[in-house]
Amino acid sequence: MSQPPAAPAVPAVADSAASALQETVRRALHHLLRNPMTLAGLIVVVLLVAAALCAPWIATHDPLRQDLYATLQAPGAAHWFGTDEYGRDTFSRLVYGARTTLYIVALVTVVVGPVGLAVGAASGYFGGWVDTLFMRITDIFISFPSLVLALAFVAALGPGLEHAVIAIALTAWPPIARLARAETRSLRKADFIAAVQLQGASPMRILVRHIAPLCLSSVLVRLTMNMASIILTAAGLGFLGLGSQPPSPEWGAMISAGRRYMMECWWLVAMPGAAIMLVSLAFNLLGDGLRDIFDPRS
Amino acid sequence: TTPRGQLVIGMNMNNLLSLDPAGATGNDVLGVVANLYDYLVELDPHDLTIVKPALAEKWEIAPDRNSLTLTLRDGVRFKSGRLLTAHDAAWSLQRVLKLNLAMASPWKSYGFSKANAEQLITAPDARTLHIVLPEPTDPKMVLYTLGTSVSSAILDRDTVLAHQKNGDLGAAWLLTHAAGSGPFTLTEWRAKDAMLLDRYDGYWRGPAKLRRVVMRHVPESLSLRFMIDRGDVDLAAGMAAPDIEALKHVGRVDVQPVKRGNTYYVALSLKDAKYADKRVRLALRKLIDYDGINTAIMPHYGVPHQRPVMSGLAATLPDPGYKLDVAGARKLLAEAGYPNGFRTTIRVLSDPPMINIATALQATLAQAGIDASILPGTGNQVYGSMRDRKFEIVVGRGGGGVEPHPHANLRAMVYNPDNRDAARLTNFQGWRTSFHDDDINRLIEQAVRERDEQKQLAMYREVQQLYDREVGAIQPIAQMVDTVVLSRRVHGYVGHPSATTLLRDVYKD
Amino acid sequence: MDIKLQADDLRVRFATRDGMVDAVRGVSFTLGKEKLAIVGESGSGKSTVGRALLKLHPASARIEARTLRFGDVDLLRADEKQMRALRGRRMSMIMQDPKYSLNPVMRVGDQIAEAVLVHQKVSKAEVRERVIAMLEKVRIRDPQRVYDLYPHEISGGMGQRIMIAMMLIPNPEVVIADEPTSALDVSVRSQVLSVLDELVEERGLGLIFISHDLNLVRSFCDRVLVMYAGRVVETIAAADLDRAQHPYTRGLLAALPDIDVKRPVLPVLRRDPSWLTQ
Amino acid sequence: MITVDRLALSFGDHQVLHDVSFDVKEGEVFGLVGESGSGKSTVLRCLAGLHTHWQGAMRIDGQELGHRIDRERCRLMQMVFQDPYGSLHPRHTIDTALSEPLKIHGIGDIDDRVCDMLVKVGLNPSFRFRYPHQLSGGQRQRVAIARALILSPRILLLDEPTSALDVSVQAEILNLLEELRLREGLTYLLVTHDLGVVVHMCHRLAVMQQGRIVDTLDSELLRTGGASHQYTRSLLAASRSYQREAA
Amino acid sequence: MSGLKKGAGAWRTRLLSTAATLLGLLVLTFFIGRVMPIDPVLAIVGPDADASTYKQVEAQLGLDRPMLVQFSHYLGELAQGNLGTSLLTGNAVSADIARVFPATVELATLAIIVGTLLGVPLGVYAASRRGRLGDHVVRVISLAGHSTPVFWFAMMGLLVFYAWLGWAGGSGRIALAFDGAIPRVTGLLLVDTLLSGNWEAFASSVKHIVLPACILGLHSMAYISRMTRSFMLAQLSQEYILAARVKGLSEAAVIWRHAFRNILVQLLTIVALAYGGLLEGAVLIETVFAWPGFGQYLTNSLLLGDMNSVMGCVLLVGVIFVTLNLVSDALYQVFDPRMH
Ligand SMILES: Nc1ncnc2c1ncn2[C@@H]1O[C@H](COP(=O)(O)OP(=O)(O)OP(=O)(O)O)[C@@H](O)[C@H]1O
Ligand SMILES: Nc1ncnc2c1ncn2[C@@H]1O[C@H](COP(=O)(O)OP(=O)(O)OP(=O)(O)O)[C@@H](O)[C@H]1O
Ligand SMILES: [Mg+2]
Ligand SMILES: [Mg+2]
Repeated sequence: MSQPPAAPAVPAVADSAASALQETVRRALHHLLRNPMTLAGLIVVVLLVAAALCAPWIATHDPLRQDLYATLQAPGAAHWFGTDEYGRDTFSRLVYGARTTLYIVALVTVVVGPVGLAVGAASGYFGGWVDTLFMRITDIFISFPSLVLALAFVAALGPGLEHAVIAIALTAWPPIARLARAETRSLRKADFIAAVQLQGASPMRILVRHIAPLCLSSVLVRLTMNMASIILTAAGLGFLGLGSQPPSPEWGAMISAGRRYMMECWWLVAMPGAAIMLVSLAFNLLGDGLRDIFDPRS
Repeated sequence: TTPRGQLVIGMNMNNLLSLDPAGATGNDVLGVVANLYDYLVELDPHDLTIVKPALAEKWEIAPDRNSLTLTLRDGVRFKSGRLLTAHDAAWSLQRVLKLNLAMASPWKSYGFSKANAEQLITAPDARTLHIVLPEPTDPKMVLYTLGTSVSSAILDRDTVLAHQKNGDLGAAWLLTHAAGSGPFTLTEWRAKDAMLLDRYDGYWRGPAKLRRVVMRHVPESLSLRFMIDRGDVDLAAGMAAPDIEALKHVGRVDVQPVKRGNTYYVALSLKDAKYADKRVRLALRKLIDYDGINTAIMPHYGVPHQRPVMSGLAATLPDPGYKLDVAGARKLLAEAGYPNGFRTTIRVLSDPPMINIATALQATLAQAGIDASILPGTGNQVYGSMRDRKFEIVVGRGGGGVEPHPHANLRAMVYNPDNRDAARLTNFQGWRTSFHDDDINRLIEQAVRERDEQKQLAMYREVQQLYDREVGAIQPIAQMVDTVVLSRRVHGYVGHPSATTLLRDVYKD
Repeated sequence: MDIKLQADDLRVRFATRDGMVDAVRGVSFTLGKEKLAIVGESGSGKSTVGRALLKLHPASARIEARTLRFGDVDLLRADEKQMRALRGRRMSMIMQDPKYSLNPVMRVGDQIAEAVLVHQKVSKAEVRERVIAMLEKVRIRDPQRVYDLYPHEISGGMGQRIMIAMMLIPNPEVVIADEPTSALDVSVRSQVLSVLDELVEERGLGLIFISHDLNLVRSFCDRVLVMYAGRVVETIAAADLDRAQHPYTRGLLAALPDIDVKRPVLPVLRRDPSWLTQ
Repeated sequence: MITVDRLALSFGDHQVLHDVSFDVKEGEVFGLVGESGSGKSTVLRCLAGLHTHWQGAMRIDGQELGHRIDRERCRLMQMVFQDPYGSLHPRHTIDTALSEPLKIHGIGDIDDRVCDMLVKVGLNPSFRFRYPHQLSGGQRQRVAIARALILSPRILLLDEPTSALDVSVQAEILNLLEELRLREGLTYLLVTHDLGVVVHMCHRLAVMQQGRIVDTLDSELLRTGGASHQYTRSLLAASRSYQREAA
Repeated sequence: MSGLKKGAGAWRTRLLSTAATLLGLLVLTFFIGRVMPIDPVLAIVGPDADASTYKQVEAQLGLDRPMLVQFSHYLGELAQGNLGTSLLTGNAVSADIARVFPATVELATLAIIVGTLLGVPLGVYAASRRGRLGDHVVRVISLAGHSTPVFWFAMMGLLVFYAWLGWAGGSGRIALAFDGAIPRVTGLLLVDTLLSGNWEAFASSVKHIVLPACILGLHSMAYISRMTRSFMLAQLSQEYILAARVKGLSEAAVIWRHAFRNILVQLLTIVALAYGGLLEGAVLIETVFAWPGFGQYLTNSLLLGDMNSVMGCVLLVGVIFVTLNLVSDALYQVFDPRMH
């Protein structure tokens, strides 16, 4: 039995504010079930979160515990993924590294999302000199060699993961701002924006309550897709000695330290490398999926 | 594979900045300058205390030990074709002091200055160089400096002055050019890319065996390893330990370690109230896993060593045998009022092995409850903070040691004649760490003036014991080893502990 | 009357996020040399029928029918290659909005020429000549100039005429026009319609005219299929529309505000669930 | 009630409105017809305050209108847009859409007012927490009308409120508008290109062509064939039905 | 007439805003240089210098003067086309950049060609098979390419193609034997070796550039194919695609002649920006392959606090991006009839 198409195309829903949310969740779930790739992405991300939360129970060793007399051991029963140059257990470090990775992801999202959104939306909505000014600033940040900015920032604030991530964020917001601006410019002309203007809403209110939520989905999608390169940039800064500080088990730093041994001890690079790849793959797949969920056109 | 007459050297050339003998810092430049210029004397690479004639045929220390007279050999010509005279030599040394750049510092430590340079360093005739010492010191030291320091290279005065700009004594030009009499000429230098040295056929010792020396910038150790493995590079310097280790088992290449006078150390700042307490310093001394670090990290970078004076000198005491002793350290910390440890920071260069030592140290500190965070940085940042006396712990490398004399180490690492901030004795690690002990200072000053060798030896030994007892701010862990990997086609390469490795006798199959 | 197109019990289903949607549920009709209108409210499946005939549906669509013939071709069995040979050449479709249906970065003349070149090997000069002749036929002034214009440089009415030229130049036997005038002004609308009308007259092709404008259909077409919820509820000669039997058709007619009659309140369509099944 | 006097507007070099003038009496439905691009919507947008760079004068009850939207104007005059799919925020529930104006103007008693309004436009209050995509086009247009009316304005500007809708739904909306007008004593300014709708709804109308008003007449005249202006007659002819000779 | 005037006005605004962007860049860089705790004086005098040497060098470099004085001095020099000298190497910054930049240009150009030639067809293919196996395969490949650390690729490439197979040249731009033998004309070794007519040298430089360029290219391929895919998807859902199908066009013609032509300009913009990114320097690749390029130069200068060099580099990058922006606008003007 199928619904006739012309009959009022309103699915039967229980009528309450909560059910509106329920409906969104239901649609997302539905989409997930039909898209194994998105589902796979989600599973990996969930696993990542789980690993981060339950690290102490999953890890087989203390990730910081050194044993300078048992360094660079190949994977085996005692150390599933071998040990590093300090004799630390790679598997446990990988598990704890999930926390760092998640932290990077969260921090960048928290910084880049709002900044990019605010600059882009304001620029697109007000136009005129606000737009000119903001876009010039964005241009400056875009044409600034990202490494210079990151290096300078890390150099100014001192090395450390937070600073590296903030530095990355500083170089990551301009594309987001441009995206938000483009989106806002097309929304600005929309009738529903004209309608709230006619109701006397202040520009601030329109930006925050009407425009930002609509840009949010594409911004989020874009952010998810950028996650891979953000994790890798963090690794790249680690490569230059500017990322996370030892002994923190950050995957990128693990790779960059492990690369010195990679010819003899493949696991030192392969394991965190695979982890980064898996997670960024997952974020990308999830991002693709989110785009499909959020974008009614597809 | 590389051509026969050429020696191809792969190395990280990031630290090769200035070639000016008056201002060039760093180890890498020593190897270049030694082959572009001549020195008055040379130190035997097998036994540094043996001083051998070079531009100077002979030398004489005045009986009152207050002056040196060197007699220069005749017929040496610069690449410009000019004859090298004692006037060039005197001018070269005066120039260093007049410019007062980085390399003036050994000379200033002997009491020379911009103002007295012309009176004290003189060339009475074309073949005689007369150096009067402004303060009593051990003239041997000065001789060593003449044989090792970049600042002692002899320049072609006229050529340099021809390139002078705004009275800079050719400083700008010499950054990237050379005007000497050494076995090789600088043909091309592309910073951080490649440097070509070509044989100087008019070299007074006879032309070098190699037609050309090519240095190539290969910053990544693994790439260098592949290159030497394939024979595209004859000699690789500054490789990472794992790659050297791997190459040890390759038939075509040899691994040649050269001990240097520098040490890897852990330095504490006594400005910090915690480390002003001797017990805490002692606790930290017990919290270094000397054996573990030397087994797991140091191979190819250094050999175990725990004294402020470099090993191999007559004055050096045997290692005191410090060991990791967490329980002992905890007890000391408790006594000092830190039963639960404290928080601190470790500043360190982000390169191996320094960062590795710091990481290992961090782990052992944690065992005693000390929560240390590591702040990696460039040399500039790490040593900059040290110069400003703004640090808690630094893991670093240094300590004089170019001249094979205990004084060189002690001056750099221990001596601190004025501990006030305003003194800004930034060239002394003693001042940087705010470690100040009158007895030690006095002994160091006396020792270098002492004429009796046995007495001098005894004094230097006493300094080391005092330093041990007073728990000095700097705790050496290992003495630096510079390991080069070279192809078996290369013969006659003798790595110099003072980094002034000479290539004139090197040849290839 | 020779039958060009025959559909019997045509059904189209879409697989969507929310399960299967029946868009067309058993539509049967034949088309000869005539102007057949399909009318009905939005979402009743008019366009879906049109596209099904050309098999232009997305992968998510399932088309079933007892018969679906186009002349001698069994459309149900035709593979993509056969369909390509058919499309444009023998059966073609005029789309609703010229603004979106023309490739924005191609000269309109070239787009028309392409329709010829897909099916025939003709020299460039000859194609151009034919295109210009066709443009003249759809009453475009100065066709030489218009040939080289880009879609954004022409007005909506012109665009729609170009669309018509493009779809008629290979001389198809059947043309499906999906709301060809709804994006146009009333004044331009009649011009476009008359061009279409003339061509149908002249070439004797079968036209399926999809629209929701009953007034228009009444005067323009010969026969009307009235669709409701994916089914044909009534088939009627256009002239007899006023005498329509089905309450849905009548309701639609009644709800139309009329220029000539002023009514205080417009009668509103009351949907009867039984329409879905009858 | 509404007086528009020599209204002119340009976008860049392109002048869109030329000296547009007309009056609308209280309680009247005034139609604005014309072909696409003739400037009908632009006139409405100027009145509403969505364009600010117009010249000329506009008065409501003799009161001069400023160039910017202010609170007072919002409560006096509201607008309903052509496309019901674009005029509701896709992520806001009906409830959010309807209560927002009340919140902005600091009017209390939100729940009751929203429910009353829904009933007034013929929607079941159970629709309150639905999202626009869960509504049909006709239902959305009802919501849009409800939103326009919730601040109790005296004037509604209607920009082709039914042209995106089916005939059957159009009838419902037109009936609703008429009913509301009578009940609340509203004044309408209605833009459309469907002369049928004009005749059905309007008392008087103005015909626009290329940014100018070319004819103003009683809608009765239109029905009875009394339109005299050439352009008006051609519009009328084109919209009656298709005649081959007409083209 | 008025169109012309308007055009000139638009250009003036453009130039002004470009200049503003560049000035902003300089101000920011200058400020960063000052707040950065990297001391160029220290880099020059070394770790063991005493205070008097330090003070003297600081004064010589003018670093003891107020910041505003320093900056206006820099601008003054810049106005005369002088980028200053690198504090550390003593070379003119412009000469340094002229030396390192061509190396990067060469690498980046080859890389972007590889990336585009692979990425665009893959992206188009994926879009045309949306949701099917081919799409997923391309997506996973490109994502994997994007999420693998580039230095890992580089090292593995060196190991396999240089150390084991010997197909590729090792580090550097050319075999050492040719060092100094090729007269420098353009700085692009591929061109210079050709000009010199030395075929062996040319072969050697090709051998050296292929591997790093391919690895960089693979990396940008990932990005380009993703963007191509999404642009194509947007086009393929347009009505005019349906119209093209109605005409009976083959799928290939629909995709390439219709959809692809519509994404061309967007794609060029993306490729141009990716190219700009590559020109900005692929530090990691340059380090692994000892490629004496711009990225390494910039990084080193920065780490040593050599702000004259850094400013010069930043200015160059700024100019590149501004130019790319202008070029991509111009591309729209040329290729998109709607912009005429
Ligand atoms: N690709 C598709 N996927 C899912 N459902 C579809 C698709 N295309 C059409 N439909 C559904 O099929 C039904 C009929 O759509 P169709 O476009 O044929 O209607 P229509 O009569 O042409 O309406 P309109 O007058 O609005 O053009 C609608 O309910 C629509 O939602
Ligand atoms: N924001 C704007 N910028 C530039 N031109 C505009 C703008 N808004 C409208 N126009 C132009 O003004 C003219 C009148 O537009 P308007 O929307 O008022 O026409 P309309 O009569 O409502 O047409 P339709 O029936 O198509 O809605 C058109 O030529 C349009 O292109
Ligand atoms: Mg349709
Ligand atoms: Mg309008």
